Amino acid sequence: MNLDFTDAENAFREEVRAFVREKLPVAIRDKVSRGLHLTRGEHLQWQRLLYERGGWSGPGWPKAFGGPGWSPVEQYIFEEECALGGAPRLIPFGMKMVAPVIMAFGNATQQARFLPKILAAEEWWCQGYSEPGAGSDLASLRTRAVRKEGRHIVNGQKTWTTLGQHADWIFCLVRTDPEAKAQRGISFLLIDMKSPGITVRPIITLDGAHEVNEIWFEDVEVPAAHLVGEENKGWTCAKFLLSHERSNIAGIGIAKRELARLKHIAAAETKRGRPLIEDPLFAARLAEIEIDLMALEITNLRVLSAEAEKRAPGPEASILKIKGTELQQAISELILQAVGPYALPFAGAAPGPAHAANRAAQYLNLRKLSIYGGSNEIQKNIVAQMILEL
Amino acid sequence: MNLDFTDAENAFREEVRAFVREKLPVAIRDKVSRGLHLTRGEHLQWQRLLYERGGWSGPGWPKAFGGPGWSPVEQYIFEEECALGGAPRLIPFGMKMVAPVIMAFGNATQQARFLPKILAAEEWWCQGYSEPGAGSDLASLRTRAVRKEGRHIVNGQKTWTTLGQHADWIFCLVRTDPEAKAQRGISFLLIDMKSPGITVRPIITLDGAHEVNEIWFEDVEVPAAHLVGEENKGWTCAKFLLSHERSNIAGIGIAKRELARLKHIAAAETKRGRPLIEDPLFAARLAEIEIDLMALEITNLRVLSAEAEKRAPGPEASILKIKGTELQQAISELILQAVGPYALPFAGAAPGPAHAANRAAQYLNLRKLSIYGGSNEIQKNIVAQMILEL
Amino acid sequence: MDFSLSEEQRQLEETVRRFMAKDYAFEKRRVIRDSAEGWSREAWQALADLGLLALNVPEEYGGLGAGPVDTMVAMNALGPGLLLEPYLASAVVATALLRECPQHAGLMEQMAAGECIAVLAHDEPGARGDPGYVATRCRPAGTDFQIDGRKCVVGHAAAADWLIVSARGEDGDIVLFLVPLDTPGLSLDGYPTLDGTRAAEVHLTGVRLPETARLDADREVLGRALDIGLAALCAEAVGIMKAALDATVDYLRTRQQFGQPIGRFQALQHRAADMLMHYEQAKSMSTLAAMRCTSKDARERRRALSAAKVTIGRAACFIGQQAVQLHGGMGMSDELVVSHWFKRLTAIELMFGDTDTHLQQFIEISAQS
Amino acid sequence: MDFSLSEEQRQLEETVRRFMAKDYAFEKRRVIRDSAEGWSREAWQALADLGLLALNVPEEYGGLGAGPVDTMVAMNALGPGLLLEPYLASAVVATALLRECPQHAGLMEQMAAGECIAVLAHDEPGARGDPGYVATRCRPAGTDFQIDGRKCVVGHAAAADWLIVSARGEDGDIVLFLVPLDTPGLSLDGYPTLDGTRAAEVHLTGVRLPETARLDADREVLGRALDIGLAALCAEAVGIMKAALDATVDYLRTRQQFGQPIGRFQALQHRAADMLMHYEQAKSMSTLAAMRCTSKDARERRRALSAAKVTIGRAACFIGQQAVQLHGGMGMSDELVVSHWFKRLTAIELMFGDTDTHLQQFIEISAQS
Repeated sequence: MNLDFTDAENAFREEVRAFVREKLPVAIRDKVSRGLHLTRGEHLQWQRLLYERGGWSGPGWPKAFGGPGWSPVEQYIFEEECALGGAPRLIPFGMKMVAPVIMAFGNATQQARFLPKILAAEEWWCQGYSEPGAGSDLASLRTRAVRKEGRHIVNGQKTWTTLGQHADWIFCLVRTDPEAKAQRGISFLLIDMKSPGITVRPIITLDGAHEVNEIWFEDVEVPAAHLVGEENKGWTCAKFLLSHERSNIAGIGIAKRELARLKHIAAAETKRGRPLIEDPLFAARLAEIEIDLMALEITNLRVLSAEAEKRAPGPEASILKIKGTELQQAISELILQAVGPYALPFAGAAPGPAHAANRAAQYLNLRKLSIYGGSNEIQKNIVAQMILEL
Repeated sequence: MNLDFTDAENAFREEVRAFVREKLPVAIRDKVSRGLHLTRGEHLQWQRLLYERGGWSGPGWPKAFGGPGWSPVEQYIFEEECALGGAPRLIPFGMKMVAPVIMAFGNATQQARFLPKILAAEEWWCQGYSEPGAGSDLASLRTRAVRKEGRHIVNGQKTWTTLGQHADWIFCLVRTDPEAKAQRGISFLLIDMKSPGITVRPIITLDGAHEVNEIWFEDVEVPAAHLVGEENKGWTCAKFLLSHERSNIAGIGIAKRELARLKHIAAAETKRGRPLIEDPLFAARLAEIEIDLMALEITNLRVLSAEAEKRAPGPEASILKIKGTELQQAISELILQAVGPYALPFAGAAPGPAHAANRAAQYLNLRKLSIYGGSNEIQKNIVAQMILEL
Repeated sequence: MDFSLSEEQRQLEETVRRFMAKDYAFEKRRVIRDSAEGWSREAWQALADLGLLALNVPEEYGGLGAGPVDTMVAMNALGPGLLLEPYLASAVVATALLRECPQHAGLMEQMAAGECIAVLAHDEPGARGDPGYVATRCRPAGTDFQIDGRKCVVGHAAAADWLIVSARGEDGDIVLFLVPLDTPGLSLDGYPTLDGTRAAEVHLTGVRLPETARLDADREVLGRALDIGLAALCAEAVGIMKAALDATVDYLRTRQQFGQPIGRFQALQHRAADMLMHYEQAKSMSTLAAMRCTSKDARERRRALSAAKVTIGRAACFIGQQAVQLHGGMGMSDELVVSHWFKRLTAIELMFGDTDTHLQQFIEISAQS
Repeated sequence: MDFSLSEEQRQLEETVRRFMAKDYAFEKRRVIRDSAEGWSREAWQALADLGLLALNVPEEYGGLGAGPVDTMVAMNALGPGLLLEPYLASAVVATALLRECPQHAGLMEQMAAGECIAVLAHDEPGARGDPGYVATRCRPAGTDFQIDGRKCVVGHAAAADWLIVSARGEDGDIVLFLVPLDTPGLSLDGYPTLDGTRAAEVHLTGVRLPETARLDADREVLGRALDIGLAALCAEAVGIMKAALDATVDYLRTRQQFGQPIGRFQALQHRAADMLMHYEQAKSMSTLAAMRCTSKDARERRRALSAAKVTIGRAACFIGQQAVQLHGGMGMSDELVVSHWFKRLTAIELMFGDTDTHLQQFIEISAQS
């Protein structure tokens, strides 16, 4: 038993750290540090820099598809160092979601057509899973595709589509057999966002951001070549995807970065003439979070290590999702408290200290963490039923 | 709107306080203050003193049956002052449980036979509700009674019977119609504990106490006269009883007394050379409890006040039960922390300060609060389904 | 002991409720919020016409001379509609201050009529809920006073005709001045706040004021007005919590997943039960705050108010977060009112001293004997 | 990074597990607990025969020279059986102390063989988890030392042949003495503790000891031994928590109410999930504690250990309470082992400094740079 990283892993960490320090554009780092949303161009700029470094834009990708072929621990180190260095989160929809599905279930033509452009950040993908009536309960989705002359004609609506306004492609779960029940009769389609009949409508969230969208499909034609896997067997892809998107789900790197920010703010703010960080009650709340994060980091490494040994990765990721999102939310809440009344100015106003700007919007925005990607309630169901077998 | 008690209520409070101060035997007060279990005789002694004061042993009883005919607010004041004055909790099984059932559903003969002896503390009652297979789910009980020559022959087992070892009588829910489903076919019987065929077996609990029992019935003969209400309609009595036992369920008086004890201990104990009560973290934990108790006291009075105006009392009692038991448990937990390592000595050992003796046993014992009388999980079901109509 | 409302209070509640439902619906509020001023003179006048602005004005000055329970009733009913106008700031806090200063009876009458608005500018950077923290300086300048300093996150400052500015005199005492908004040397730097209202940084640079601008009010009077404001804020929060709870329960009843209403899932039932318990405890403490906020016993008053703010802060956080959580993605949307309730509850937590500040105050007051 | 156990560690785990299952079943433990001594020399000898008492003894003194991970493995497996014998006190803490004092190699060999037991008597009334709090006095008396003081809640004191007593010398330093139990002036006042073990107050009145009784160990050595003990205690707790979690999940699967296993109720499923998450976090921190408890970097070591005790204290409280709660009435019964796990977990929370003490230590250590 050994909790230390190997020399090779430490060297790798240094390599990533140096890369982020040298290559991450200052403007992007600054926006991330202020909790601001990046433009499409900024996201792509960073992904391309990673791509040029040797396929680092696909940290989970095998070498066969142009990725770096990293172990789970290396991927963990990479994502942690990116977060600590102030890099933006990699947009997961292409790289972490649709790509593994195309690798596993797509044919050679699909792999050749789509994968290189995902890795090279030439095409932006978004996700067509949730529907107004099907959130956690994906099996009840109603967007339908009818086969007609070698094409699928798609009608319906997807929602909560993150950054769909930037997307070139969307991968969709659609119902292809209206008679089949629940998970059966669903197919996995790749759809060009420029197809006639697609409408993207912004959803403005409580923080005032345009991060999610409704996507409407009206007689949208999809070539048969863009069906992944077998027709009516899309649930296999869906399940596969759901388990793959969960790597690095705990967000340890981001939590560490935000905890450091919290400490920085609490050292700068004063309460009764002393640094807030020395207030015993505040210090205790902070320490509780810090200790929980220490524990979660080790729990995460334990899961990774089991994964590396090819033992079950699976439902343990739900624990990481619950605890990781709770911690990120708790940190953002304590940041709000640390900032105090200057957390109230909103929508870009920054009359207080620089560290106060945008913190309320960030707190509000992060409420999504316990809702999306399978709500934390659903994750607890998974823990109880899949791990504890209740 | 007025949060103050009326002059008459304040005078009543003084009257109760003076009575407790003068009449409560010192030995009993002392045992209560040390968290020790009283003997049968000590319980009865206090109840008789109350009885002699004018039926105060039945604070919820109407004058027609010899009780004091108090309003809900007066009952609240009475129980609070008894608790604050260090009096033991009145054993509820006769006075608060079976008596209201006999008043509402019993015939005149039953009322004349049983009620006076309950009020005068001449007969001790216990409760035969729970069974090994029927805890929260009372409707699944299996103790059965077969009618034979004007008698019921009872066979089966009851469990968790509090202080059954002291009891002269037990009231039981028994299944009289084995064909009927769930709540139907159940009857409410009064059974003499001296009847042949009854065996009482102690259950020792985690604190080492003998407070609960198993009661076994083997061909126990119960005269037909001891059936309350109609045969097979016992569920009506059961539901009625469950709602009546819930007066003063929040235990505000006890919580206040124990909170005062906690403060006393925390003022006497030291941490790093200062009184523990001045430790900022400990003080915060204590204040959180104290504030929650302030709120619950008002919530309780709001419920009482609605009850007095004949508006719905009902399911709101579940809120009082949950919050009240959580508070009592939280106080006992903080007492344990305040006492520190001297909380470890057990089973009467008291090598540390006097205030440390028996505190661990009390903490352990109070875990029952969230389990019995309808577990707190069941109470939350009631809140969700009966109040929120989910 | 009597928790019932009087007939007048019931009517007041009904009046406010009807006004908010009819004339201040959520879509109308959105239009007002997005307007240049961010509040509506028309709505303000409507509140005046209903007598609501006169509620806290003593009868001798033409008001209704109502008490804190009436204010509680009004704030409770105003809460769910998320009023953007300075009711709390002007009609409660500033009025509570001015009514102790008889020389300003005329101003109060104008305020009651909706003709002018006054707002307290007291908080400063670094105060963090400590009402005694005032770094703004006041010194004699001939027969005038000169004020220099900065007030932060002053709600509704730009809507006000008058600011009531606190400053520290050379003797260390806190003094209050009534300052017209167009006074030379006074400048505002306005911005929106997270709850959709507007606030401003108030800069005072060499502001000259005559002796008559000085209020006949000391730190005690200021403290009492703030306490009345805090009790009213608690009542507003309770009104919002009730609305958020009701909407969430309603959503749980109707939203279907896995073939049944999600309100059938026990974990969500228990969460809703926890929300209700937070709400009931908060309501109890809001009632206590209303009953005690005018108490002459300062220790009892401050203890009750700090306890109330702790309870309400906790409840606001839990109910706000869970209302969003249980609404799922819909709870995150700007389109539904639930996220706006959450934002106002979040703002309330940070106002008048946050939860931990009041927890510590409660500990300190309790330790005094 | 490697979380796997070595082949030897797996064997050690299996050995302990088999011994506890076969020779230390719950009913057997009850008999031992209720015996006059409250522990079993036979079981102790069996542990010696298995080599477990030699685990922490360096190889040069005839031991196995194992490290803290091996101790973690052993404590983990010992935990669920609720061993009544002084394994932690003698075979871990006292051994960790003595192995830094080469002059006592002989004693260690005897301890490894199960022939004698040594126990640290360090805590005093008022210490409250502060390892530096020692009021027991030591002063020169001719060529001897005289010790006066009181040690409190000394676990297994009556079972020991030797006590290792800490005292404060006249120069203010902490010194340690090896004191035979039959030394004149040393008296025990024994009692049972809530976890079923025995402890005693140790009174030292004019105890005279020769220079040779003094250990070549200072406060640092004591601190290191206590840290090794704390890491072992954490591992014991983790073993108990796992057992309590498994038993609870099993009960949820089998206990029927309302026509189905209660484990089908979502609120109970989520509670069990919360228990599992507490357990996983505790296990992670126990691992960290084992890896860091012998670290030479005192700051890193103390920080990791305090964080571990906080995590394990929280988890022990939650899992212990919920194991009882989810067992319903059965959880309250002395007959089932679940209540005994709960009691041991409760005791562990109070030992080696409670949760808040370590939270505060974590804050202080973290603030040092």
